Amino acid sequence: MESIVSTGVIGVTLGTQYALISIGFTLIFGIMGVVNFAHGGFYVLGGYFAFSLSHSLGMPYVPAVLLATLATGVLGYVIETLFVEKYVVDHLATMLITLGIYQIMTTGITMAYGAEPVDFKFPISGSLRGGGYYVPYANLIVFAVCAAAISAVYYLVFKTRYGIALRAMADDGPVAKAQGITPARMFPMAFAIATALAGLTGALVTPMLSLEPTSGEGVLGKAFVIVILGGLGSVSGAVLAAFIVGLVEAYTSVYFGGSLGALALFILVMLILLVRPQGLLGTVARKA
Amino acid sequence: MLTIENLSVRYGGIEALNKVSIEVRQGESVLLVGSNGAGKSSLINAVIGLVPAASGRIVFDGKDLAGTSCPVRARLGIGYSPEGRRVFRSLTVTENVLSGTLGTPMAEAKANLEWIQDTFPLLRERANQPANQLSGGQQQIVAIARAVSTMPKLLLLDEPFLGLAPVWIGHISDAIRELQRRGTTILMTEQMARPALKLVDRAYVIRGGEVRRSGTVDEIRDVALAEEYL
Amino acid sequence: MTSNRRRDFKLDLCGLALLLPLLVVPLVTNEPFYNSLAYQAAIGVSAAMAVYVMLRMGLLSFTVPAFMAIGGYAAAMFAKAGMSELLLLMGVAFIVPALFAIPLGALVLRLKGIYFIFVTFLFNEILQLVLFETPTLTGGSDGIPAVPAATLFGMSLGSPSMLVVVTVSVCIVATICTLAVTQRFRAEFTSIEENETLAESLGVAVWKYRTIGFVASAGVSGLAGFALVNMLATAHPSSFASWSVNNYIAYAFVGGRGTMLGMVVGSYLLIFMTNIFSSYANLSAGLYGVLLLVVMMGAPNGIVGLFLKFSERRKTRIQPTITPVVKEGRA
Amino acid sequence: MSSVLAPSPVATHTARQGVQKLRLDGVTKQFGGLKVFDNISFEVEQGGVLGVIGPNGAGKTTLINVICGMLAPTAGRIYLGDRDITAMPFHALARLGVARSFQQTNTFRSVSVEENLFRAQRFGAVHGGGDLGIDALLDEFGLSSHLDEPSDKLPYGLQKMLGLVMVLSARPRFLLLDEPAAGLERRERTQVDRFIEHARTKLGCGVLIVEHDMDLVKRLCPRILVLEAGRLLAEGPPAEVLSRREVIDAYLGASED
Amino acid sequence: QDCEIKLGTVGPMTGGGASWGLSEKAGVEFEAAYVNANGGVQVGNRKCKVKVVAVDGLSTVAGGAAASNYFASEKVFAINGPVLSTEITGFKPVSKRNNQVNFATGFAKDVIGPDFPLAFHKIQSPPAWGPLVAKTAKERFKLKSAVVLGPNDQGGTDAGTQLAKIYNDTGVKTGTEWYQRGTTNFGPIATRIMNMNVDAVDVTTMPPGEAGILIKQLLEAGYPGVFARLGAGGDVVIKNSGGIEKVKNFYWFDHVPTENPAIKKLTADFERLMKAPVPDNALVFNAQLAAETMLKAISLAGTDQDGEKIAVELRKLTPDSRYLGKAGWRGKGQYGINQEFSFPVGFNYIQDGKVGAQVKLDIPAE
Ligand SMILES: Nc1ncnc2c1ncn2[C@@H]1O[C@H](COP(=O)(O)OP(=O)(O)OP(=O)(O)O)[C@@H](O)[C@H]1O
Ligand SMILES: Nc1ncnc2c1ncn2[C@@H]1O[C@H](COP(=O)(O)OP(=O)(O)OP(=O)(O)O)[C@@H](O)[C@H]1O
Ligand SMILES: [Mg+2]
Ligand SMILES: [Mg+2]
Repeated sequence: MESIVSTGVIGVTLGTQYALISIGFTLIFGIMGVVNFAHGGFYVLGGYFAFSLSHSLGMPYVPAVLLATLATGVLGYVIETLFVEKYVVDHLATMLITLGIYQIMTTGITMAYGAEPVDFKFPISGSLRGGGYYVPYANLIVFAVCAAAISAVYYLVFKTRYGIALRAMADDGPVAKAQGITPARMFPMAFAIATALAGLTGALVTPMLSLEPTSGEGVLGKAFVIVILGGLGSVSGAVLAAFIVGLVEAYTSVYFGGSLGALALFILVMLILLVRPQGLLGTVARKA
Repeated sequence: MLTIENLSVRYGGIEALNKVSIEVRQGESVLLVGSNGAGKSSLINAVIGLVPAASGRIVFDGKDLAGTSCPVRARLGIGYSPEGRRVFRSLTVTENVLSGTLGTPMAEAKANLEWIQDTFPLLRERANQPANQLSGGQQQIVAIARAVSTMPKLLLLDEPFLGLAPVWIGHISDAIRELQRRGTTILMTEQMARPALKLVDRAYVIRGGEVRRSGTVDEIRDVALAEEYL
Repeated sequence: MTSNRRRDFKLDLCGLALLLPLLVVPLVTNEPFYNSLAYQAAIGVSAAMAVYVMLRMGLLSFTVPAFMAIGGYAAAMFAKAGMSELLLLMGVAFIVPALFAIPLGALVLRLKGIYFIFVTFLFNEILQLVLFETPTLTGGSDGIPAVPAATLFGMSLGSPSMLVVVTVSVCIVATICTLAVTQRFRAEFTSIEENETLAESLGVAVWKYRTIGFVASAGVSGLAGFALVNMLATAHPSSFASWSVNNYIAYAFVGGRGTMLGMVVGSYLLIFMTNIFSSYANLSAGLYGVLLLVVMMGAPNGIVGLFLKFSERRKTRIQPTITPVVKEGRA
Repeated sequence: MSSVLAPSPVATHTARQGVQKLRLDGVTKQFGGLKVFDNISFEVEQGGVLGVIGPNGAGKTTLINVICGMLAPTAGRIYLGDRDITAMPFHALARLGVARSFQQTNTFRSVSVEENLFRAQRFGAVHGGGDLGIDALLDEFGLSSHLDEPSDKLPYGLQKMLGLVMVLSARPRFLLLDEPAAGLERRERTQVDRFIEHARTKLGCGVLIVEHDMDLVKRLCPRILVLEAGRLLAEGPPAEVLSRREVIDAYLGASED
Repeated sequence: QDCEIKLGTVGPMTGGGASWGLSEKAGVEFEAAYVNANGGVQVGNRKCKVKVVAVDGLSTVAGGAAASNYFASEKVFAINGPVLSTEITGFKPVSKRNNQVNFATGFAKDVIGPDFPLAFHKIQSPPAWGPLVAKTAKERFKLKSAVVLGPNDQGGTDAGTQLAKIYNDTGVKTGTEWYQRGTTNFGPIATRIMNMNVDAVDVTTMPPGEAGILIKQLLEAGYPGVFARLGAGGDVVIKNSGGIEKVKNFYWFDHVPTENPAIKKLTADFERLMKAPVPDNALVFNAQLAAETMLKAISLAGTDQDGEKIAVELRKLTPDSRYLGKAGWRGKGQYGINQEFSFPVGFNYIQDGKVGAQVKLDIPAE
């Protein structure tokens, strides 16, 4: 019984981290139709930015995280403008372009920081304990940030005219332009928001986990799974799916072990998709 | 309000418009008639800037539009309802209507939305449905509503009656009249010349990329009839 | 962009013809590096062909490594059991994954676009885990070592140069299969890609052709997997890692996704460059990334696509400047 | 006018199998909470033409979608002759002879007219025997001179006519036409008349036609249904139906002249 | 100076295992720099400069095979590496054909063997030192049970099963636990281990980053027992798990006695010559030992262009490092061939938050 509850707590923790990384990924996909293979790279980069700022330059952790978030956002903006913007309509070409960018990023990070994990610590340690359960304070903080970030993104994308314009641009570029929407700023901005989210996740989560050049790969894999399960491009779907995946992963790993647990998770996701091919909160388009 | 001088539009080797000159005065409504492929849509698209002009001048509100991009033209006060609806499929009905209002103050956008929803109650009923799920005719209303959401000075309507039931043609005509009363200048094309001619002051007949005739509605009606556009 | 049926067919044949030099490599040189390049290219081309079959229907399938594994492991088990006749092994490597593809296809072929990509990607991950979890059957994480080389009418084909010849031959067979399927069903495949609803309304049983393509792609993947296993004498899970599909897709895209020639050109270029880059040690991934970026930005339709664009431009001097809005669907 | 109702004896397969009916029996379609239409029943005969009109969003396209198998009805059955074809797959129905056209232009856009026709023929080649008279139609509609052009570069009217001609390749027994004349100019609309006439008399097709052009409906349809807010508002000969008060209110509107 | 000899190095230089490949490369490059700074290698009657050719083994079987062929094209016949079991699997048969002698790393069960006479091993796998180390640990920490954790691929399971067997043979009841490589959060696995109630958790085959996360999360969960890493990289793991303040009971093993003054000297030489800090991954030292020995064999063979000849000289010579002194060859009993270094190894521990002195364990030659 005790282990059922504490496993649930772990599942929620996982879900929070997954949600944070996945909404950025689904945002880029939902708005631009681009599968951003470099998303994991921005996560890692956010971690290294925060690490450099706080450990090498001695900045306090909170401003370091904020600056790292900003920096990954700016970098995302620049990368979008330089490499992605022109090819945005070609979903397949952008896949390869972002894959190339990811490999360049990883190589750059390895050259700058080495292949070994760096010594990056979360400033607050300890756990909230009681009745046999525990939640590390760090997780509570991540949870709060996650909730705030998700709300902010949701508000921006679905409740503001800016978000409407973004999505309109994605739907039908020329007509959107004819409505007075300026494309040159829209997509880079969307990309920047998403990469900033990845950077924020990295800056927050890597000190709790581990920070090395390839940390982003597993994260990207999880984002894949979550985003399909939730319904491509659906922010609320991604959040829902993140918690489902987190919980399923927690329970299966605890009861079957990591390897079989992963298998169980994947099979479950496949099964859900067979029943709901459009994902949990995805919509189907009308054919005629 | 809108002066087009010697406008030519080319697609690769195909000449869609050849030295067309058209004048639309402040507060006036003008119809372009002509058979399929005559170049009507090309003209409308050249005005909003979706296709480049090969040569010629487009002057809107005293400003030469050469070199201005499509969004800039829209923000100068040109509203556009494209041929074939082209609503934003994944956006809801209301979002479609609001999509072009980024440059308008929120209060004004809200007021316009109110007016639009009063005019087309359907838009209120279906406010939160994805536009993609609407029927063809319903989508046409959304497209027109989207074009007028900023209360543009000049409204470009490319075949607004396409696929509409007679009763809806009536509704849209009423709405256009209301816009005219509010001082909106209108340039439209329509295959169904009969209801369209009721709305406009003047018309141009376009054929093979050239203006063949122009004049008041009464002058054109006979020509159009003779040439079987009605 | 008019009806390119004939031109595409010619380009497909060019692709096939471009494989023949590979066959000659092991016969004219003992240089291990060239032989190594030749067999890597042959395996790469086979895998890219499996991607190509699905691309013809507008689907990007990430199942290639999984079906390569199924084909490769199946052949390895037969060879281990003493049945190492080349033609038999090729048959096994084609048919076993094809059989797996039928039920899987029934499940995943309803999906489209990025969904299809992700779900097929998941299938790779699942298969990897299944390999790890079934050590008695598949050797688990160690794989199946010391797989005997294929034989032809009892003669061993295990010498270094014969291994390459076999690999290239398997690749040629895979390519011919691909050509046969994509030519035979060209009209159906491209119609499904372009306008599935219309195709269906004209009587095309879309699921049937999707399944045909998927099964063929699985079989071709299986051949690629067999070529790899036979060449390395090992069926090993790491040879079929999920992310390796990125390479095959890169081959297809960099070469040009529209034609089989593109598959061959892309595989040749990227495999050659990977070998060169790997001697830059820690920079290799970054250099590969730069290459991908440069090619995809300079030629979004791949090298063959770029080449076609130039040759077309020479023919018709005037090009449309912009894709206008008019004439989309009047919904 | 009365001759229109008479089934045509010309087409060979019709002669073989006798005149069939396409019959809807209490068909209902619902999307979530939205009931598009409720408990609709009617039938069309081979060789006959039935017009379906109704305000925008009345459910006309959805009706066609349900009959042709693209959508499954929520309730009710659909019969082709004696055969229950409810929710049979779309493509299978096309091969059985229930074919549809689309409200928007619908061709394989980037390929030539010829390739489009080739594909339609290839996909539909089930009921052999007998010339479909497609070449004559192509000449008549002016498509013959455009065979090498990519279909999306054709003028709109030609695209629409091409879409219609392609539907004939499978030798359908029933044609479901969704606004075939929308966006066509007056001259081109007579081609739609010709097309329907051809399908009806030469191939013995039964035709269900959805249109907003009342002139065309009056010309072609001896019998029409008016669909409104999910129910059958009226049914009968156009002249009579169109003069009913409720139809004028719901569909024609006051501005009709 | 017109003479140049080539030394290859292959391993995972990119991707998750990059730290292994890159530290091996660093060791070889250091040795080359050291020798070159001292005039070069005597080959026949000439002094030759050493040139290092590094190839990314891409962590795959195919990458290992391709690397061997690349070396052949570059006329490299003496090679350090590969590192990962997968790379070794692909490399071995091809290098045999290409007449290349190599010093592999890795714990693969068949890393060397009579069928592959040109393959040497520069570290020792668990059966060599395991019983000794496990016994020492068992006595010091009073262990009754343990679990060995690793990724579910060959790199993890090969060594993991060997280790678990050794623990069991020593009388410590030990199971294995595999997870999927690329797991980013070990929260659930930590809970699972908590439920097992074991005295020690051995993370030998986990990459340092992942091992760090697991230990952190086990500590958060309140795990009271001992951690172990019977393989290279103990220091890195401790650093990643929060340092000695956090990790109070830990024992680990190094492939060289890192606290030994000889290795301190090596470190100093490295940093002086390479103008860079020595990599965290201790494999760099073993790579140096292998490179040094390999160059000696090349000198004796009088050529760097014949793997067979170099191998003959390697078997004849007694491994003798300018840092660690003399050692011998071993492996006959374990692999059927005496081609594994027998340099000493180090056992380290932290007990109740106090770092114990490193124990140098001598591995007997055969
Ligand atoms: N994207 C394009 N590429 C090439 N030619 C085009 C393109 N768009 C239009 N055309 C051609 O330009 C000419 C004018 O087309 P346009 O759409 O302006 O005519 P229209 O008068 O609006 O006709 P419709 O009544 O069908 O809407 C036609 O011959 C058409 O085929
Ligand atoms: N996939 C769907 N999901 C939800 N609602 C739908 C869907 N398809 C159609 N509808 C709704 O069903 C109703 C009928 O649509 P339909 O397209 O059949 O109308 P129609 O009679 O063809 O109209 P029009 O003449 O404008 O084309 C509309 O209100 C539409 O919004
Ligand atoms: Mg037009
Ligand atoms: Mg409709």
